[in-house]
Amino acid sequence: MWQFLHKYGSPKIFYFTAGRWFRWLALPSLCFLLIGLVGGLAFVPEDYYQGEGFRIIYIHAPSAFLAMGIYSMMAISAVIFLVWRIKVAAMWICASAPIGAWFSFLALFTGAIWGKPMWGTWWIWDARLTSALILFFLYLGFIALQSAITDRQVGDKASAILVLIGVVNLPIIHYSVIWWNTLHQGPTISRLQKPAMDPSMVYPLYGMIIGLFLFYFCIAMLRIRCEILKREGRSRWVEDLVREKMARYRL
Amino acid sequence: MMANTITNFFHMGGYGIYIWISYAMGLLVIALNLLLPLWQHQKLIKTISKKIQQQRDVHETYS
Amino acid sequence: MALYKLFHYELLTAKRSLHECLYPIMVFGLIVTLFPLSVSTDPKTLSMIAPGVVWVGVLLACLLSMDRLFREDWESGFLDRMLLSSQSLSVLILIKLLAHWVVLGLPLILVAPLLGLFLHLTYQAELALVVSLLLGTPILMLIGAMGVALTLGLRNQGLLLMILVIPFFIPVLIFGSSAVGSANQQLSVTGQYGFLAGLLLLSLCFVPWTIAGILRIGVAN
Amino acid sequence: MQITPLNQLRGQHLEATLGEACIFSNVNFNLENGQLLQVLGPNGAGKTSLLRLICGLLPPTQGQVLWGDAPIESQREIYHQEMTFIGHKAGMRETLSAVENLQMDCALTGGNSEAAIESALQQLGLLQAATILVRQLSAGQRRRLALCRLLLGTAVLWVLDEPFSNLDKDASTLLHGFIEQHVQQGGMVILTCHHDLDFPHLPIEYLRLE
Repeated sequence: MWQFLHKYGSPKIFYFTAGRWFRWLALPSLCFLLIGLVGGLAFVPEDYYQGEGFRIIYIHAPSAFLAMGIYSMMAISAVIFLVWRIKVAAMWICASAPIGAWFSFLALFTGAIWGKPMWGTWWIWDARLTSALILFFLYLGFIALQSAITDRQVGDKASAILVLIGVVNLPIIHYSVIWWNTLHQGPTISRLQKPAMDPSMVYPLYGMIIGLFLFYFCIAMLRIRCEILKREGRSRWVEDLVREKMARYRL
Repeated sequence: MMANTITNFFHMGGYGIYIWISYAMGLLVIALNLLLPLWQHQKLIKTISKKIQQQRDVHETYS
Repeated sequence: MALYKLFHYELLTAKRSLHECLYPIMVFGLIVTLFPLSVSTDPKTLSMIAPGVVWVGVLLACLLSMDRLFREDWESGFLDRMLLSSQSLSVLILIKLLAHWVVLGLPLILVAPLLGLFLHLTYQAELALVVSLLLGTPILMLIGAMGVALTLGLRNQGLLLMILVIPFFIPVLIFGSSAVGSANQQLSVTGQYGFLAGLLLLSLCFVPWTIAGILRIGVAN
Repeated sequence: MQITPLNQLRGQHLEATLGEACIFSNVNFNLENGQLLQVLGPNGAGKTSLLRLICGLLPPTQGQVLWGDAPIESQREIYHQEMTFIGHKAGMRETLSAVENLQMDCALTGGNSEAAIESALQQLGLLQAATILVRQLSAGQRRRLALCRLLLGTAVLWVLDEPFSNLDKDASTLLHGFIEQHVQQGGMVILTCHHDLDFPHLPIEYLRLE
């Protein structure tokens, strides 16, 4: 396992493997997304309570789930980076942060839109929506620190530690928000919980979740390639690569 | 028959506007996330190649 | 013995510039006086929003006073001596935070009941306010100190500190203000105290060690 | 000042980067008791970073610093007990007086003796300025106060970053004497300096950074 980590750990090799993984994962993620989207929109019968409006769940729930998943993956790679000093793990963290921010924004946006037809207001202080909002601020805070520290060496370690602090605090925030919600909201059934769905409604949901996770991996690969170019801009192999690209481009 | 299934598909029992806005935002986020890194990758390649170009010119003028 | 002397000198340094420890109180007072002016002055609504107002005031006052924690030591080079002392770094940081809490946290807690009167808090609520602040402000200061260590020496450190740290204040704010709120309505508050005490213990044992780790990675260069 | 038996400080192919630029790489040195190491190099060659790296303030991107035979990261408390670092900045609290600052230094390094502080201040001629706040001291006096710390501890290794900067005539001769005495008694000194030092009967090693 050790050589494997270090072999892939060097940015030079990882640049090309990332390209291969992107090409390899792009197709499956596209078809899973299609299954989820088309299934959710066309083939699933309408919900008894909410009519057609519930179809927004096929965008809202997977993206909220993905935002949470990305943060925990960032925490895992932060541990890998701090313990084994693998530079690619640091690049993985700062590559996946913007993606996580985008998808938690999407979860908030669709959650708000879903509120309008169902409860008549654009924003409801529901437990899951509020913790999604706080997760969004965590992502923004992370990106702010990441871009504020110019020294790459210190910046990576500081952001890895910030991710670990965040991951320790996330469950605390999540459960205190749920506790706070039951205090103020009273025992209304929170429609945003995944409502009990019969199997025919569920398969597009899983399709979307798997599709989005695969999509996240593809985009993380792309962003890591940009990170590697940004950081290794001066090294020899990058110049050769660019020279070769320039030559081919001129042809 | 075909026509009204299309219209009610878009009408979505009165909630059409909300569903399509959220799906449109979903597709927008996915497209943006796909295009931004590709565009940034090209930009990085261009800046590095411009830098190599300058180094080559400087090298030629002096040697 | 050496640790006690260190604590003594920390307090002495703060005593030499004692007027600085009034700033958080003034900020806290100003924030609290804003709300009756902007929301409404009738006692019922005021006492309803009072817990949140007081707690947000304390939270912001603590955050604004955190900036001073490592700044002089970092600029004067004293932080390097702390890093190179043969005492363990997390104990030194704990002492520094304790001194910082005593100098800046306690005055806030003493002033809070007075400002609670502005917002028509009942007697039990004032008591609950003091107890929840006694448990809550150390947590705020510990988490704030982590943010300060992460953003040491960066440009516009104050703003960055707020962006990083306020999400982590939310559990403390929730349980603190609900403690005062339910005391205001004569409900039992032991649950909220329990949670705040638990958070305090959790952060007391993890945060100094984390701050030592953060300072060790060369943030201060 | 009792000198513990055979200490050894070794640096093995050290490399440090600040931001993107790699300041120096593959730097090796070896220092034993009774030796003086002078780090030479133009401005910006990374002399200060090397000293900070040796003290453990700056983590190296490659290589390691060994005290005895273990890296310094694994024996921080022991290593810092044996070492004193005086950087560019005096590292004194502005709102404390000279004596209080030195007492705080004793608290930090574990030693505590009033007599040592008295004699240190006296030797460096700061006795009459002992109770004034550091804020009101001149830059030279602050430098002298920083140098007092050398006399307080029982550290074997002195790491001095341009100790002779803004010191007046007799302060530099004083410092000159302290260093000579320390090295002759088996201590170890690493320092950076712009003008070349004349220690006639001391073995000086030079470490050049391009």
